[in-house]
Amino acid sequence: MLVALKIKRFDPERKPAAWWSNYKLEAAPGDRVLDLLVRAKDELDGSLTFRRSCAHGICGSDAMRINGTNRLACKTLVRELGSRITVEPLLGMRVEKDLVVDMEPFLASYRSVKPYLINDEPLPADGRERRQSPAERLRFDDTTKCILCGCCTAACPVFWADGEYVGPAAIVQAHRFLFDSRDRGAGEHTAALLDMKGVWRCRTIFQCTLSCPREIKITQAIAEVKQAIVLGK
Amino acid sequence: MTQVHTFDAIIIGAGGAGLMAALHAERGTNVAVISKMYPTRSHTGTAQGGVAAPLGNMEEDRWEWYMYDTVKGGDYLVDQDAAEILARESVDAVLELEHWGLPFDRTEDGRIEQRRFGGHTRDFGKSPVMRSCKSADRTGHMILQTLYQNCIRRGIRFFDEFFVLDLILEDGIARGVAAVEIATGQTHLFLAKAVLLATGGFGRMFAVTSNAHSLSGDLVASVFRRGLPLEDMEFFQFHPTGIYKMGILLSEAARGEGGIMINGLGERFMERYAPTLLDLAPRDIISRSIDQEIRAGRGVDGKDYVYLDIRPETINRCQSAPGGKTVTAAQLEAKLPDIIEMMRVYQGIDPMKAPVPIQPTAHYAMGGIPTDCDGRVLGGSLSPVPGLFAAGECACVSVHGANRLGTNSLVDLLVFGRRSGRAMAEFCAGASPADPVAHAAEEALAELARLQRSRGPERVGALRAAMQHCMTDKVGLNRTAGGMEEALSILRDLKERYRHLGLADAGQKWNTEVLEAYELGCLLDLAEATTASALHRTESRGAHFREDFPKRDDANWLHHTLAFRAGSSGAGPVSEGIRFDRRPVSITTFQPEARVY
Amino acid sequence: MPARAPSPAPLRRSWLTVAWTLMRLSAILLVPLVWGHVIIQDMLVGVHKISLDYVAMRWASLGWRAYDAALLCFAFAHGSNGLRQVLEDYIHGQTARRILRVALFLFWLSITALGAAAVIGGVRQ
Amino acid sequence: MQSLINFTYASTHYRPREGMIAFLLHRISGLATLLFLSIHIVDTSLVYFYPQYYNDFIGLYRLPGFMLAEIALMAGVIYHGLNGFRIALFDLVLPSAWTIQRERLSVRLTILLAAILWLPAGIIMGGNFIGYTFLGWH
Ligand SMILES: Cc1cc2nc3c(=O)[nH]c(=O)nc-3n(C[C@H](O)[C@H](O)[C@H](O)COP(=O)(O)OP(=O)(O)OC[C@H]3O[C@@H](n4cnc5c(N)ncnc54)[C@H](O)[C@@H]3O)c2cc1C
Ligand code: HEM
Ligand code: SF4
Ligand code: F3S
Ligand code: FES
Repeated sequence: MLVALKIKRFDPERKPAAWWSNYKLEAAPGDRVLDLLVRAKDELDGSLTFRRSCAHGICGSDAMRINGTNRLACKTLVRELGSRITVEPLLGMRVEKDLVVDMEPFLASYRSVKPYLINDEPLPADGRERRQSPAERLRFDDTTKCILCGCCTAACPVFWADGEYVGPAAIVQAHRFLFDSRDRGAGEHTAALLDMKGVWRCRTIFQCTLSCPREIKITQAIAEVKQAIVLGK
Repeated sequence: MTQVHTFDAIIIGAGGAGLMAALHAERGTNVAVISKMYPTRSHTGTAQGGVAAPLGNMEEDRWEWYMYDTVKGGDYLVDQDAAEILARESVDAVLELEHWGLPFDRTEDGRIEQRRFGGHTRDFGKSPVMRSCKSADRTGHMILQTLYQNCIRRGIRFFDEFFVLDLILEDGIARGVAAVEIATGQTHLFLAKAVLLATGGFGRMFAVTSNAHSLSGDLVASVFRRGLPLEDMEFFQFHPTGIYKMGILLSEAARGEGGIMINGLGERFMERYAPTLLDLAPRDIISRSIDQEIRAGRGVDGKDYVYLDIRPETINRCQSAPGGKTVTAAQLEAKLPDIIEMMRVYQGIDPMKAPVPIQPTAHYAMGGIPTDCDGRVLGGSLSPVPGLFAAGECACVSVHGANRLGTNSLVDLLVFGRRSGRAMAEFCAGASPADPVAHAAEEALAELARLQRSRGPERVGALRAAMQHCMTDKVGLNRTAGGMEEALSILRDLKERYRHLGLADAGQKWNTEVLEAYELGCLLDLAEATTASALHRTESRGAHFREDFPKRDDANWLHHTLAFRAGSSGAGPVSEGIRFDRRPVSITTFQPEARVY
Repeated sequence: MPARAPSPAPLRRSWLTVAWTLMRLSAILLVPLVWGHVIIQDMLVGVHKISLDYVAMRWASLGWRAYDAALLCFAFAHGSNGLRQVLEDYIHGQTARRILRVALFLFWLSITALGAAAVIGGVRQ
Repeated sequence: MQSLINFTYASTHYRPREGMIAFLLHRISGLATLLFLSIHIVDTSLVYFYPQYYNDFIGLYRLPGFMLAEIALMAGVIYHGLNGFRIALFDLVLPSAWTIQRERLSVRLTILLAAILWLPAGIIMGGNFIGYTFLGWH
């Protein structure tokens, strides 16, 4: 089938304002949007710029807005979209070039929740693993799946209005550690969530959950974090 | 103006190997990690199955058994001193990850849960053993995340989205690397006492591969171009069950749960090739069988794929589920959630209702930069290159020999990443501070500038596609002298055409086109090294199968291949031919035997 | 399994935590209060029957006064804090927000004072 | 202001789904109610401060435009209350209800229920509006 691919372009070295590129490509229904982008770059315009790596939805490089919603280009097939495909960069993040946005603030928010296991107690004397029951492990399973793609944060209207908001991805990471039975750093993970950048800014708008390519129950995780803070866990 | 940075140690690559090394080198060493992608985008994150360690949490297990499996799995081309280290230290490495927070699956009593995996046995091959530690089918993701999290905790310095072009070697001593900051196009020199290469695989030289777009072996090519040898490049693993055309991996677990493969005639063709183990035969054997079916015109609709069938009714009819049990769709969905999702997303097929088209997919480079057991890179005379280290898939220790076992790559990253990190720190402690280097990396920077200005008729995409198809067709599963000679001449022709590339992007910022061109140059060199090494080895062993020499030949070939680029160094691909040397295999415990399963 | 040691850095709360919680607790209370009010005034009574006398009659009962006092406290505080949330989505910066909060507080205080005076003082005739 | 522009641009360039619609309606209805409530408190306070003006002021509410606005406000109060109750319930007691299926269902139900509840109010108030404005009721 013939696909009309419309891509929002931006290159400060060439023009101060964004413009649109329109390409017509012969595509199979099973092609990924990423395949089309790669072909457009290979065959039509070498200057088309986007991030990509794994090509099967696990590295989180190619988050972008496809037909109006945030998706991974490599996990979105032509057959889901039909013959008109519009690709734009994520919202709320500074566009560096074409589909590439500045992820640094996003990652700074991620780092602000101290996304690592905090437990300075002595390790088990036999040097073996810290014990954790299957139920305790299951408690935070969902939020371990995050690949830091940014789809969720860039879909959140609160984040659009205020880029200081840490965003759902960072809260998902806080959840990952807050509910790990081995973790002792609840206060440290949540310290960055208490002020105006933090978790209370979430208005449960739910766009994050709908855009997560890993199908993480983000709003639910955020609600659990809020509840943990309110109840002192 | 090129910016200059000085560190004690620099690590190129933020995958499992690089991050593990960073965490172990860090104490007392001023270290920086440079990566062309954000660390969490590294390909380690895609690993599914698990990481082996004889923890014995489920049943008795011993490191000796594990070592034996690794040696036999590698068709006896494994260095047994290294395999012993791998088997012994895997336990510590896995427990260390647990202590750092890795969310392993758990047993009822709270220990790390383990499962069976292809080729891992108890008591030297008697029966399967549960050795693979895992976190559902997201083990690699968890490893990568956990390591990066701990790097954040320790405040390790990262240079993300810096593309390293070339190694700086002066008088045979590693002095640093040259890199481009992708966002700005600014060039940087990183000078250091010690340099660790951990840049992962280079499967993108093939048309159908499970490897990421970014796996182009840039630094492996750089080492090669600097006149250093590459080891065992002919051994490239093809995983039997890749999604048709896309190459996306469908883990062995699908067959472990009873899935079978059928050809275009509806036959369960593995009955022909491996009557006992059938669909659970080793990867190299199955991949080759699929290829033979396709060549015989028995692919589905005469095309180049066969079916993987995990429909419950098929499994039950063939009684192929473990223990001859019957299974239901719900059970399969619970056991293989991610794989089933991938089939649904990428093929639009419900695997509970229809079989799924599959095709072998280029998966893992057993060969690479030769190192000793502490990650020290070995030069031409097999003596270490001062200051140069390598670990992970880009290195060849060699613990995988001619064929890697499932789960063993992750162990390799952890164990040898750790050891090389420590060795680097030790080296730095004894070395004098990095001095400024004269004329550093001029060649690489000039090559990049040349590419950026090139306005010839050739397209990066077209050349890349030609190389990939040439490699898959002629240097894939079945190799012949004729085919490989043809491949060499195609590759040399492509290298010639590479001199006449034309690029559209003249900008400095985020110019991925010029970087892709540079990557292509690297892949062309590695493709040639792979092809020439494969042509050189006139036997069949593990993943390397030659129709014209179908038998293993221990008398002549029980040694590693070392390939050198003949002639001068340089930063672009050139056609100057390749010369060979050999490295003996370390055999300490297990004498080579016929490899039967 | 080893006993759990106390967390080294205990979970803390902030005034935003309190605001968030009160928003929700007041919400549950407001459903009967607000709905009751509008059902009676707008549907059963209707604006055309409301006059000074009507108010005087209604506030003759202490129960209705209490009801309206509760409505005033909860609904207006809830709404004012809601307005703060909305505005703070678009107004950033430490100082701007501080000014905004003071202004909103004064707004809340003065209107509430007016309302309180009326509910307590009743209809002056 | 830049942030409001950003927000407006983004909101109009991203495909809205249930949650976004629920949120926007909630925000608008909340602000509208607050506006009304502020005026309403002020006018009620007249009974204490300037009782003589109260009846005149209340007259404003009987203007046709005001009556129509009040019918709309009624919809807002009903919706805001229902949706607010839903949010409070999920947040405080049922975080596990924040799933895609339940969000979609509960938002739709909320809007539907708000419409159903508003219907009688609309009829009564609409009747009053027509009666007092056009039919000369007193
Ligand atoms: C689909 C799939 C499933 C797998 N499953 C398993 C499994 O279950 N068990 C198992 O043991 N193994 C598995 N493997 C193999 C294993 O995952 C890889 O071999 C391993 O992760 C490689 O890790 P690494 O650290 O060497 O490199 P990678 O993780 O690939 O990282 C490479 C790093 O180098 C950087 N880099 C590369 N080039 C440059 C450059 N020029 N400049 C700067 N930085 C650069 C990249 O940015 C990246 O950070 C699987 C592989 C695949 C593809
Ligand atoms: C009828 C009962 C009511 C309920 C159940 C209710 C519930 C809620 C809830 C739960 C919120 C918080 C939303 C969030 O933080 O995401 C909220 C916000 C708000 N409420 Fe109410 N409320 C009610 C009545 C009112 C009234 C009477 C007013 C006006 C005075 C009002 C004005 C607001 C405002 C302005 C917001 C902020 C909206 C936003 O942040 O977008 N509410 N309401
Ligand atoms: S929570 Fe989901 S959408 Fe958000 S960053 Fe993680 S994977 Fe991406
Ligand atoms: S979209 Fe935003 S407001 Fe909350 S539920 Fe998601 S973070
Ligand atoms: S390329 Fe890795 S997620 Fe799309």
